[in-house]
Amino acid sequence: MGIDSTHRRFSWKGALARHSSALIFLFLFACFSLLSGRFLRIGNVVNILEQSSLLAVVAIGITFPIITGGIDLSVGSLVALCGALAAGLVTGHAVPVPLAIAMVLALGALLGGINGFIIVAGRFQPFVVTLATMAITRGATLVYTQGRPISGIPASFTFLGDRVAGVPVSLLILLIILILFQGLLRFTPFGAHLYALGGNEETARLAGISVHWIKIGAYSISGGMAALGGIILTARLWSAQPQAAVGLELQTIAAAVLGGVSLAGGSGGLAGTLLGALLMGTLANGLNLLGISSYLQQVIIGAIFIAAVMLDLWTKEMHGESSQGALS
Amino acid sequence: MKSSFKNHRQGHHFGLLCAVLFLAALLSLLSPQFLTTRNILNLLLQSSVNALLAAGMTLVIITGGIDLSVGSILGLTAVVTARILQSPIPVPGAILGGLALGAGLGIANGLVVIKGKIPPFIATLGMMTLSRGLALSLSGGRPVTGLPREFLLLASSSVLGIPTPLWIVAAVYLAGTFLLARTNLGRYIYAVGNNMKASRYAGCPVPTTIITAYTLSGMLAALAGMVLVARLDSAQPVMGAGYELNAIAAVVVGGAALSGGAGNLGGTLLGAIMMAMITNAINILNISPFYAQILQGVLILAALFVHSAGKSPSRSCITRHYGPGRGQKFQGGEEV
Amino acid sequence: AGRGEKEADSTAPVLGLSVSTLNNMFFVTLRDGAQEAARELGVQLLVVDSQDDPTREASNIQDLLQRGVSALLINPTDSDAIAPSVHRANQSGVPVFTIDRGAHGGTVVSHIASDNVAGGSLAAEYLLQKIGGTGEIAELQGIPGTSAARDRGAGFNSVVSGSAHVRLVAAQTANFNRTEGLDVFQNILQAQTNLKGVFAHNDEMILGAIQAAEAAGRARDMIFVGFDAVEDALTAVADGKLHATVAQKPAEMGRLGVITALNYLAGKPVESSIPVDLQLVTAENVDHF
Amino acid sequence: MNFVLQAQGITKSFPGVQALKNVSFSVSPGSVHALVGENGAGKSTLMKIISGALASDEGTLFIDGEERILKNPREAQDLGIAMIHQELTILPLRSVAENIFLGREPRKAGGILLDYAALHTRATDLLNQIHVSVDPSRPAGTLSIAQQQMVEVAKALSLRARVIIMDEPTSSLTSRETSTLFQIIGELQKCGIALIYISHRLEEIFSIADTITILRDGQTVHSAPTADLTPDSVVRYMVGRELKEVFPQGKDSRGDTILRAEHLSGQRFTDVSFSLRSGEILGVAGLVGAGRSEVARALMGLDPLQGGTLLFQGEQIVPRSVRAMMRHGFAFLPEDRKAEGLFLNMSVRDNLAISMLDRVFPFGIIRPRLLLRLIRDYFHRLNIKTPSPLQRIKNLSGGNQQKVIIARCLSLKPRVLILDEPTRGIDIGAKSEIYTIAQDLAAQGVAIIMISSELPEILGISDRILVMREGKSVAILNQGEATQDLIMHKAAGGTSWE
Ligand SMILES: Nc1ncnc2c1ncn2[C@@H]1O[C@H](COP(=O)(O)OP(=O)(O)OP(=O)(O)O)[C@@H](O)[C@H]1O
Ligand SMILES: Nc1ncnc2c1ncn2[C@@H]1O[C@H](COP(=O)(O)OP(=O)(O)OP(=O)(O)O)[C@@H](O)[C@H]1O
Ligand SMILES: O[C@@H]1[C@H](O)[C@H](O)CO[C@H]1O
Ligand SMILES: [Mg+2]
Ligand SMILES: [Mg+2]
Repeated sequence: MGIDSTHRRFSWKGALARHSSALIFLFLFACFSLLSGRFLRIGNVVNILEQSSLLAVVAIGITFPIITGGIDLSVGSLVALCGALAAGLVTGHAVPVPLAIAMVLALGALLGGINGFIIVAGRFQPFVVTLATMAITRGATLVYTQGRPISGIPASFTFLGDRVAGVPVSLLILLIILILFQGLLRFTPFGAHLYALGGNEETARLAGISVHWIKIGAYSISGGMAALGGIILTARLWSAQPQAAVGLELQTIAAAVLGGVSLAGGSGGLAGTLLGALLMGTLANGLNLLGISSYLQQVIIGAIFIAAVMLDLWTKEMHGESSQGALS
Repeated sequence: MKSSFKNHRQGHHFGLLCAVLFLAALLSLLSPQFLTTRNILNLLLQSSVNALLAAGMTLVIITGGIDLSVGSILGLTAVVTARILQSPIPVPGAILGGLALGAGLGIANGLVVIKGKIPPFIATLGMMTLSRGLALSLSGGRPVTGLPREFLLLASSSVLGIPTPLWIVAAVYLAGTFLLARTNLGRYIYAVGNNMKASRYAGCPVPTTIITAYTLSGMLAALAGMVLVARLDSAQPVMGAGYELNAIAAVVVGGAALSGGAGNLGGTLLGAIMMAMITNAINILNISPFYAQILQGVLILAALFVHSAGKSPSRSCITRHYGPGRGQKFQGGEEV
Repeated sequence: AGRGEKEADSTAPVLGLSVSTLNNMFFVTLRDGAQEAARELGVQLLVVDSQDDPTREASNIQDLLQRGVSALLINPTDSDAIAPSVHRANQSGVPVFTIDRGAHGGTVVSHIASDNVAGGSLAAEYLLQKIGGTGEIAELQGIPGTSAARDRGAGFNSVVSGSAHVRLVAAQTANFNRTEGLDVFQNILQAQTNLKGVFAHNDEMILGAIQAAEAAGRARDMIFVGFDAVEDALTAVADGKLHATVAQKPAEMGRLGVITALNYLAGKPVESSIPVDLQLVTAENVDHF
Repeated sequence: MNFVLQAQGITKSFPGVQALKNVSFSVSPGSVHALVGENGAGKSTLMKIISGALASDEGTLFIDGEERILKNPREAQDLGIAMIHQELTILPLRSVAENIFLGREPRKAGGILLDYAALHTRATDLLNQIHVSVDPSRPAGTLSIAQQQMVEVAKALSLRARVIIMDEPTSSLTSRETSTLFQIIGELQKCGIALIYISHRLEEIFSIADTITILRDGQTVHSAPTADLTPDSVVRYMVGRELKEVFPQGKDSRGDTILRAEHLSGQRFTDVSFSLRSGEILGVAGLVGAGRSEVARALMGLDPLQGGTLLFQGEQIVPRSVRAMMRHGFAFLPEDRKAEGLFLNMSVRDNLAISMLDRVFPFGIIRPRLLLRLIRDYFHRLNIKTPSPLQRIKNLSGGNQQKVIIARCLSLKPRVLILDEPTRGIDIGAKSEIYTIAQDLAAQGVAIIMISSELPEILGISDRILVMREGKSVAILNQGEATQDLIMHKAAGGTSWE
């Protein structure tokens, strides 16, 4: 077969396409550093990392359903429910902290798995199913807490929201999660099959991949990471709030998309999602340091968000065309 | 009016209608107050804002898109309309101004989606944040009050014993149904939602169709905002926060598929009414409000099961990228 | 060089104010009061908005600390959730003052607030007295889970439950929101035909409720009591539509916050609890507001 | 005789359609068994059942004489049955190697981790085995269709399949690529692998098949060794009647030149020149990737023209948009019916009417009665078989779907009609109807550009033939002088395909 591979291993356009969010990130970073003397300090950078870590953990989770071509709107509510349950277990029932954490993580994964199960069993739209479970989970949180915050969390729990030797524990958790799931995506059959499923579900099915289990797995991971987010949040706030993380689902989706994860499924990765979360954290932090009014902040964030995604798609397109051109 | 989609979807309507009637019967058994003219009118009135938003949302969803910005557009147009109303400009001018702003924001959404080639979910998510920020900036976070009496008639008057907002809803739904069933644009809306690429190849005016859908959605959000302002005699910058999800829920309960190409307004109206019935029931029966969201979620899931018979949805609108080949996967070496 | 640089070269103290939400008139007024005082006294006041989200609040406060504020004025989203942020401020040696809602943890120099529980009781007492100590009443609750809703509800209910002849027949949430106040009360009216009065956790909701009652032609048979004394509510009291609202004086709170903080920074002694008196605004005294 | 695979009494129905009725079928090792039949005869359905992708309602499968119930494709694969589906199942963003071993990737560390090194070497080995030199780490989406087809073959081989099912593998390949595929089929046969081969191209069937089974309306109507059959008899079995002439002989109806393209260039083509007369059928031949579709797309305003001039009735025009070109009197039948032509969930009526709405209802308001009347006319003219105009088009057979889209083109009352692979995946009966339609249109003065990869049809129907190679027009041949060999010679030029 004559048309051979003039496949290029590296191209600037390609690199740009893969990392356009990194460029935006660097650009913002430079702007803020110039505009505020307090931005580019170790302390502040650690702050940004700490502030973004909750969003990043949940966003890493939600990346999995998005790679399958789905979505999970229930994560915000799950953060609240799991945060409340963790708090309830360690205070009301005096369950040992590690056990409570394990139980809540398992429950989050289970609830996420139920999302996945409903989606595959009914062949329903993930958007709609998780819209419903988002409401149900929030309601369940209110019922469980009776609308009251749960406080009195022991120090053995709150240290998860603290810093150890100046390093935020949540950041360490984030790193561990990142490495773990990056490994899962890149080096295991599950990861390969997840991408296959997102690329073309029918193909994956015909190749004998059990697409249902993979989907359920993806939603379990999303649920589990939401639970972890809830734990981190409760530790950070020393209490669980029934109205915690309202709207977090949209922020996490935004983070993933900013990081170049395609809502069409089949592409994107955790590094991108992390970058997206950091981008959002940096933006909020920088605008705060500049003393921009919160109203204006929303206008700016909305505009930058659209512009960044446009840039990402455009660079990707350039990249796409160049790879096609390489053939002819 | 025979049309293909009606043909295929009558069953859904019937099921939905039965569900509404069943719920109504159940509620009137539980509370004698439910089945009174006054309560029914109230219930319809309470569903009117959501019904208006959901009407626009239905059009957008049929094209295969989604509009997360309706709640914020509602808030922004409410603030702006109220500001105009405070000025010497006459009431009709203010109403037109508000509708024009809603339409303008809708056009912006449509342009970003079709020209910027950004998935609708993302484009309208950005617009949602942006216009809420504008609403807050313009109002300084304060309610805008002291509106002319004539404007308030929009909500407080009634014609033939039926409140004006209900007439507005009726007019919008009749016009919308006509648009979908009996106009070229209606065909194009379904066509674009069914197969975007084929629509281009068949010479449908794809950009116009999509932009029109978002424009109508924005205008209806503005209209809903005005009804709300007239009802409350004030405009608040946070008005409509979170309404987008209610509107989407109404559309979904009404049987439209988020994958696009299917759905109609009759179902959406029933969906909006059903959502309002839940709140109504909770209030009347004095059930703990904590359960409201749970019931709504269960309603959506139940609707899914009801509508699922014989359907196999695949990808939803949120996963869709508009525009020739951009962001899409290529298959067989050619972009698909 | 942007605004960020200014604070560095001036020696005047910089104050940070974290507001629970600027989407609500009440807190906007609180901020305005604080800003006014800051302007008068010639100090810089940096304002951040938590948008009712404790997570964002924690980050915002971190950012304020990063900007090197000399003192923190916090209007918490929640008294429990704010504790770690107060603690962190304590660690960095920045004095903390809480406004409107307290902190259940950390060290606070002074707390400037009116007592929401007391306010709830105040409202209940007025309502019971107006309906003659007997009959059915309703309660419109704030956003479930917020401290204002909890405290006002607690104060209100403690009085109501102590009265044998008054029955609370409906308690529903309308999320501090006027639209929902209208819709929810419309529905309550439908179910409850003998209502003699209603208390709402804020004015927005009571104004919606009045509209519902007027539309149903039952406004005359009922006593309405709100909370906050926002402008619209004061007008309604003056017009005789609203019978009473509990005045919280948010602008005063903001102003006192700034003054107290500056006093403290200047080494003057300050009280650990600075009450901002609550007052019942009725037709008799509305002119004074 | 020993059979590696036997199917007995297979019955399958879909809602409203009985796709298979009591079909039996057997394959012996090392043989090529062809399966033919009209569109919708049930070929793909039968193969999906055999390969575990669908469950049958009734019937039994024997593999190596043992009765088996296949629950999913995986079980079939484990028993040595692999299928290359009609719609290719390549994952464009994944590498060639990953595509080949999808679902069965080599693992290490006790099955927990993927073994990329082994994946790569094993993929290379397989590709070498079938003489394909592509980099296995390359994203499969960047391959040509032909190469992707080879990846599918490699995938089947990687299963150590003993039965490989190919469902219309050549429908998007040109003759060169097809012969490469046949060579490979020959090699597979030598290794004792059985092939089940589905195609609408009878000349292919007769050149490679040992046995032919003919399905009609979900039933086996005949099965015999190839030697006992002739193309005519196969067609007779397929359609259940005598088909006289596949290519109707039209009269020369050519009029004045209506369209002249001079040195056109655009995306993936340069320097394309040709002229077209009204009433003429201009065939366009070339290898896949020669840029024929791109020229068509540019003519319709779907892609920008980057250079050259286009004269329509002597006046220069620039194709800016499909709608503008339609107003000029151009109509276009796209090559990918499902992706570019059909609104699957809409009615036959709406699929047909979509392009004429603006012309028939200039005020934008539809008059349903009038619309229905207009449509019935096309049903009649093109012999479209549908239970009702309100039937969803996805329930029609491929041939009838294609005719609906042709009707859509005709509804534009075109002066220039561009057909891109109008008969792809369509059975012989429907094909011949489409040829007749094209001839009739030409007789009425419509100028037709017909792109096709099937040389017999190009030769049979064209007045002149434009040959393209690597994005350039290389020759224009008159009907008398053109032969398959000549066209292939021009189309392939010096490029080597080995
Ligand atoms: N999933 C399905 N649902 C409903 N009907 C189906 C389905 N798949 C196939 N059919 C119907 O079953 C019949 C047989 O289809 P099949 O695809 O097997 O035909 P085929 O012989 O492969 O045709 P072609 O040559 O066009 O590929 C057709 O009438 C088709 O419409
Ligand atoms: N840069 C490229 N990237 C991917 N595929 C390409 C590229 N260039 C050519 N191809 C191949 O060419 C085919 C389509 O090319 P084109 O449409 O120009 O050919 P054609 O002559 O119209 O062929 P057809 O017979 O399919 O109509 C694709 O299927 C693809 O395999
Ligand atoms: O005190 C405030 C106001 O009453 C406001 O209306 C709602 O939130 C409370 O905390
Ligand atoms: Mg087939
Ligand atoms: Mg082509």
